[in-house]
Amino acid sequence: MVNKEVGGLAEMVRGRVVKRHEPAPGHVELWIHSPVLAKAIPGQFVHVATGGMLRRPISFSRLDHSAGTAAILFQIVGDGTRWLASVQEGVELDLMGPLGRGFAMPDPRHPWCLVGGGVGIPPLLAAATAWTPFLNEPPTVVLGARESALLLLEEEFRALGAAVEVTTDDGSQGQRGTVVGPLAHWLAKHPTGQVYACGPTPMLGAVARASQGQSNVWLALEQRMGCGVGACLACVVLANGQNGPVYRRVCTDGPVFAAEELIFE
Amino acid sequence: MVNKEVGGLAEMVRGRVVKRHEPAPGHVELWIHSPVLAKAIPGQFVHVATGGMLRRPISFSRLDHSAGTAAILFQIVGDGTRWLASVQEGVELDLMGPLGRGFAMPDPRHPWCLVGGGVGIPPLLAAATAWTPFLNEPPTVVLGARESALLLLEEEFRALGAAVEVTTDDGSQGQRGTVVGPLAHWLAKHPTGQVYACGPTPMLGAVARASQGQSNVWLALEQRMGCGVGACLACVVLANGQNGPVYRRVCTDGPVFAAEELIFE
Amino acid sequence: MNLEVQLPRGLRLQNPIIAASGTFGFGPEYASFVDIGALGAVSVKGVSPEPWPGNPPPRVWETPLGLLNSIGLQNHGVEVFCHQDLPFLRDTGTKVIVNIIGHTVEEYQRVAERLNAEKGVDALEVNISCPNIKEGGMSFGQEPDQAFAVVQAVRRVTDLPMMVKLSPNVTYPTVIAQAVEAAGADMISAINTVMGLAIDVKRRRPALGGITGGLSGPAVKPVALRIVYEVAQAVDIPIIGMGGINSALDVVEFLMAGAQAVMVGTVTFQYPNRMQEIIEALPAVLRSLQLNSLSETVGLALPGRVPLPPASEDAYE
Amino acid sequence: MNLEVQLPRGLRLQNPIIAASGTFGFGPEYASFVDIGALGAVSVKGVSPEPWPGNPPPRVWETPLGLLNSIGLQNHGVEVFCHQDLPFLRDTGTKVIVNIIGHTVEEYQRVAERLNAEKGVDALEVNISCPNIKEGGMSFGQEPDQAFAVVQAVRRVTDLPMMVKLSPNVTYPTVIAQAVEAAGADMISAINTVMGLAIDVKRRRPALGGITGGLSGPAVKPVALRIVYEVAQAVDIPIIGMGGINSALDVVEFLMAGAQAVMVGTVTFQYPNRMQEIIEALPAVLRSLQLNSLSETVGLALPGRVPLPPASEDAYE
Ligand SMILES: Cc1cc2nc3c(=O)[nH]c(=O)nc-3n(C[C@H](O)[C@H](O)[C@H](O)COP(=O)(O)OP(=O)(O)OC[C@H]3O[C@@H](n4cnc5c(N)ncnc54)[C@H](O)[C@@H]3O)c2cc1C
Ligand SMILES: Cc1cc2nc3c(=O)[nH]c(=O)nc-3n(C[C@H](O)[C@H](O)[C@H](O)COP(=O)(O)OP(=O)(O)OC[C@H]3O[C@@H](n4cnc5c(N)ncnc54)[C@H](O)[C@@H]3O)c2cc1C
Ligand SMILES: Cc1cc2nc3c(=O)[nH]c(=O)nc-3n(C[C@H](O)[C@H](O)[C@H](O)COP(=O)(O)O)c2cc1C
Ligand SMILES: Cc1cc2nc3c(=O)[nH]c(=O)nc-3n(C[C@H](O)[C@H](O)[C@H](O)COP(=O)(O)O)c2cc1C
Ligand code: FES
Ligand code: FES
Repeated sequence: MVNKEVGGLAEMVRGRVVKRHEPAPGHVELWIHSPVLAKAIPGQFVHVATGGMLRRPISFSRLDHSAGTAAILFQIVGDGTRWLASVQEGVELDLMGPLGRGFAMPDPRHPWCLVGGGVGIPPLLAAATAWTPFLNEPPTVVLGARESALLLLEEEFRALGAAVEVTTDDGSQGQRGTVVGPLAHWLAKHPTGQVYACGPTPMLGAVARASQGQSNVWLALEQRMGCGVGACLACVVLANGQNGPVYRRVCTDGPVFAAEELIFE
Repeated sequence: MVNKEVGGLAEMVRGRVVKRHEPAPGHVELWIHSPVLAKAIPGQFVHVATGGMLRRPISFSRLDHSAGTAAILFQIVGDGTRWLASVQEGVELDLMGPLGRGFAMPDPRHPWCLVGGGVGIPPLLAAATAWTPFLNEPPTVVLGARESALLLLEEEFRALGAAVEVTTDDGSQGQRGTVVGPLAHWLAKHPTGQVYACGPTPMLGAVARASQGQSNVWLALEQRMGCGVGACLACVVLANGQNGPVYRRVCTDGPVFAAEELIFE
Repeated sequence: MNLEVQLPRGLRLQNPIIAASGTFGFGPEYASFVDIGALGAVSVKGVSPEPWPGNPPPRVWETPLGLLNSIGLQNHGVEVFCHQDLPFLRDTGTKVIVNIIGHTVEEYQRVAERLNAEKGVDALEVNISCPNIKEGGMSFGQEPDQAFAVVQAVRRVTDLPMMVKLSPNVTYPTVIAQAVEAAGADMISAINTVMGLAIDVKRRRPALGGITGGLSGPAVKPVALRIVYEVAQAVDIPIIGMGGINSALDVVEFLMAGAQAVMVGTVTFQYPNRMQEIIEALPAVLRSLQLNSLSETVGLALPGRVPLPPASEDAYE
Repeated sequence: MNLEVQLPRGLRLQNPIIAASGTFGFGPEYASFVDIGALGAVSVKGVSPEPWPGNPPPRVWETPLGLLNSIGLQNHGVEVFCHQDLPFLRDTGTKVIVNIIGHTVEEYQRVAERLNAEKGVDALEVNISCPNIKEGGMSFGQEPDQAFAVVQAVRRVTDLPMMVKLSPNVTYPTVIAQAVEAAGADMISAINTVMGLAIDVKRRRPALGGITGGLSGPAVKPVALRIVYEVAQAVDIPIIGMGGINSALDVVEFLMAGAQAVMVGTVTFQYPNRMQEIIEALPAVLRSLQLNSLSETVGLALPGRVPLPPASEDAYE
């Protein structure tokens, strides 16, 4: 199975920050007014100019068609995100997007589970918000974080009616350990379940292993990017090709891939 | 004759901008609170961090011991001065100084003349202000500018009682032409006169030629600098050495040289 | 101002701004962001006779005003290129330069020959920075005799305008330039990326999957200008300059150093629109320097060509 | 944390931070800004047997995060150096490395021999980037046999610890490194500046009086790391790394790439204090990377030395 979802047509966009919030220490969420970006599909990303040589790819945490706003939620990890975190309401950002292939909507006949770790959680909120109204039941959501203080968006998922399970590395909230425990449990109970996961690459590898044999497992990947549009071939991940392993581009073949497409080392 | 004047001991200084003024289009004067810099000798300079790979050397336009302030007046010509021009009152600058050998005070027995072109004028104001109280008569001052609007500090010199002659390239104020005309005239009348000149290098060459044979002619030079302290040998000008031409450093052997020391091509 | 550039074998560009190989894909990728038809030309990502897999990720890493990459020349091979990408490019109306690569002299020849069969290829750019697998992996572009051999072999099979792209990672770039001129190159493009490395201190290993990488972007501009300036004095064929170009003023530097046209690479990642902005700004920038045409600008800074400094030098500043 | 570095022939530095040649004068110039005694060592500006005049100005030009210089090795000769500068340096308590230069093999020898007579010289740094006037001006450091000849000749006349400074402007830096090792070098310092050029578009000529210049500063850091990393695998003698170091993290990159100590140059012009700040910051920066000594850091990124990634890689970020 290959991700065939295609997003809205990408453009160069100038978008004004209309709201700024710090959901956790070292994390910032910015709401951007941009009707073009607001039409993105959950799992797509925006490529943000932050002053460095390269733009920074960030997924959408919220997409609001009617308000014409899109939000991004990111962790401060280096110069680019530090600059972006310093941006205040009213500032106009230089953006490219929406880019990449987003998540395909779940089949309403089967249960669905969202699995997010750290700053992999935000795009899953966009997905949950977009799909819950159209599906028979709200999702099961498994959230992982290093510690309780860094857990993102739990309340937002609960507000959608989701069943939320939390894991933390240090046990400061929910179950101690990683998201893989609760996921494996859920998979055992829902053999036709559909999984949507986003988080650090080692976590995604673990999700892929835990769901081996299952066919509706979708992973949103990260990789260092150059162009963001498929031109430079920088952002590749190892995938199964017709004649053995091939490198595929996260920016245009992904960022969402079927778990079975990928090769984790 | 060689400039033996030595300035105050240089330091790394953080100095707050206490006043900002735009004396002419594209020119900014900043008053900086710094008792260390305020003790500089006219003709010395300060090396200003402006974000580039190198600091920017700027002479002092005013030195006020009692207030503990030093001022710099500069033209916006590139990135460094553009940044410096954007600095507002209250901002702290990262400075090194005072650096270089300043002007030696004139011999009170002989008349003196200050010759300044463009942004070469500011250091001469510092000199006139420092010396006039101690000398028998105020200086003759010849100021040159491209056009009337760009003429700097004329009122300040007049306030000191100086006889000011103005030349402009386009004749929009004073005599049309360069400072060399009035200077040659003055030199003819004052064979023991002492000349202090600062301005673009071609102008200083013309001053040197016009005053050939005269021994009390002092020129404050500009050259692209690295360290500002004599270490890198970047800032050299061609000078007469014991065995022919040698390169001497503007930052520590100058910026003030006796005209007869220098070789203009 | 007329920005046309006339190059050998009838290659005429509407302006001197060319998208640099490897930074503009195989054609369609930037179509929604750039008016490709407005560019002087596009040099596509290196194309080999068969598909090449490329290097393990990470493949890019930022350095101070520079970019390290180790893409490893991943591409889907000349067959797929001809069917999938070339028709699109042909329709944009821009000139198409195909950057060709190989691991052996025969592989280079094979790509060039295959392209003879296609309409819409306006020129070849022979990228001699590829590892020569027969000679233990050192690049063809690092030894004059190997550079000569590749270029001569390609020249034998093609009548297309042919430029050869120089590596900066050599002791004497002019010697390589003279070798490829002697082998029949119509033009030289310079420079390819500068070999570099970064360490990922957290992971305690080289940052790039391919260990070393090629440095591009503003950081390398002085290196590129030095090579263009020296090569311009060493050969009689036109030079296409590149390396760190960000602005129309940067373009003027390359023109004065002896380039007839330029390529723009890394900056496109940040500002896809920058090439068009440069094309639009160039006439005004030239005029502000009292220059009235491209041709009088080319080589103005070369020895023996220095005119009197503009009169304004004598004015007060 | 103990920052001492033990180098060949008993050269012991109190820490790995050395002022780079040409950016710290002959000793006294920075005395009112820097606590020279706190530095690991000072490498003085290149010293020749007789005074050298240097190149016409302008001698420096800024480039994107880089600095071009064409000082042309101006210096007042070894005699004046010994009388005027050396006594000052000796009294600071830092280690003194004398960077030596010459136009012929004999000139290099002459400087080295003259320094034998002096107390207070702790090591020599043979700068082989000088033009070899007998061989038409190409630098000694660009050909292995010439590099070998110079180093062997200096080795014959001195027992001082001797490092040889590599030029990055060569096709195969490792070949030069192996040549100087074979000729008796105790250490290698790398890199000297990268050849570059800038155009002054207003004056329509090369910006520097010396036409081409040497590029230094952050822009060249990836080039320097690449050469250190490769040379560290090609020779068995210690390496002193440099090129674009601005911070303690930059120092860690060079250490992991295989350098035992580093030199800091261009940044001193902007921040004379930076070397001291780096010395003070280094222990904390190493500890933040779970490293407890200099020695375990050296070479950590070299092939075969890669430890498991730190556990934190598996945590959510
Ligand atoms: C498709 C996609 C979606 C993403 N969505 C989010 C999100 O919603 N929230 C969030 O906090 N982060 C997200 N990331 C990661 C985010 O792009 C990086 O954290 C960010 O680029 C770091 O930039 P920096 O300058 O602060 O860090 P630095 O480490 O200084 O960046 C240096 C370079 O490395 C790249 N880089 C660093 N970390 C990563 C990474 N994890 N993935 C990809 N490139 C990286 C940067 O883009 C830059 O080119 C996403 C990444 C991708 C590829
Ligand atoms: C001793 C001395 C005193 C000076 N006093 C004054 C003053 O009082 N007022 C004033 O307006 N200017 C003065 N200048 C000139 C001033 O230093 C330059 O205008 C300034 O450095 C330009 O910096 P920039 O970044 O704006 O320009 P850019 O052109 O972008 O600078 C690029 C580089 O060139 C150097 N540079 C450019 N122009 C000059 C120049 N004319 N002289 C020396 N270096 C230059 C810069 O320092 C920098 O390293 C003085 C120069 C010297 C050497
Ligand atoms: C990601 C990337 C990929 C590249 N791939 C190629 C290539 O396939 N063939 C080639 O000749 N040059 C390639 N180059 C080199 C560029 O064409 C150009 O020579 C270099 O980047 C310098 O220009 P710049 O500083 O404007 O980017 C590549 C450069 C980058 C950054
Ligand atoms: C102005 C200047 C002068 C230099 N002079 C010398 C020299 O005399 N001898 C030498 O071996 N290296 C010389 N260098 C090179 C430096 O020692 C160093 O190798 C180079 O600048 C890279 O380090 P950096 O990026 O930290 O400056 C000089 C560098 C600069 C910037
Ligand atoms: S980032 Fe350029 S191909 Fe994906
Ligand atoms: S600026 Fe370094 S010696 Fe004058």
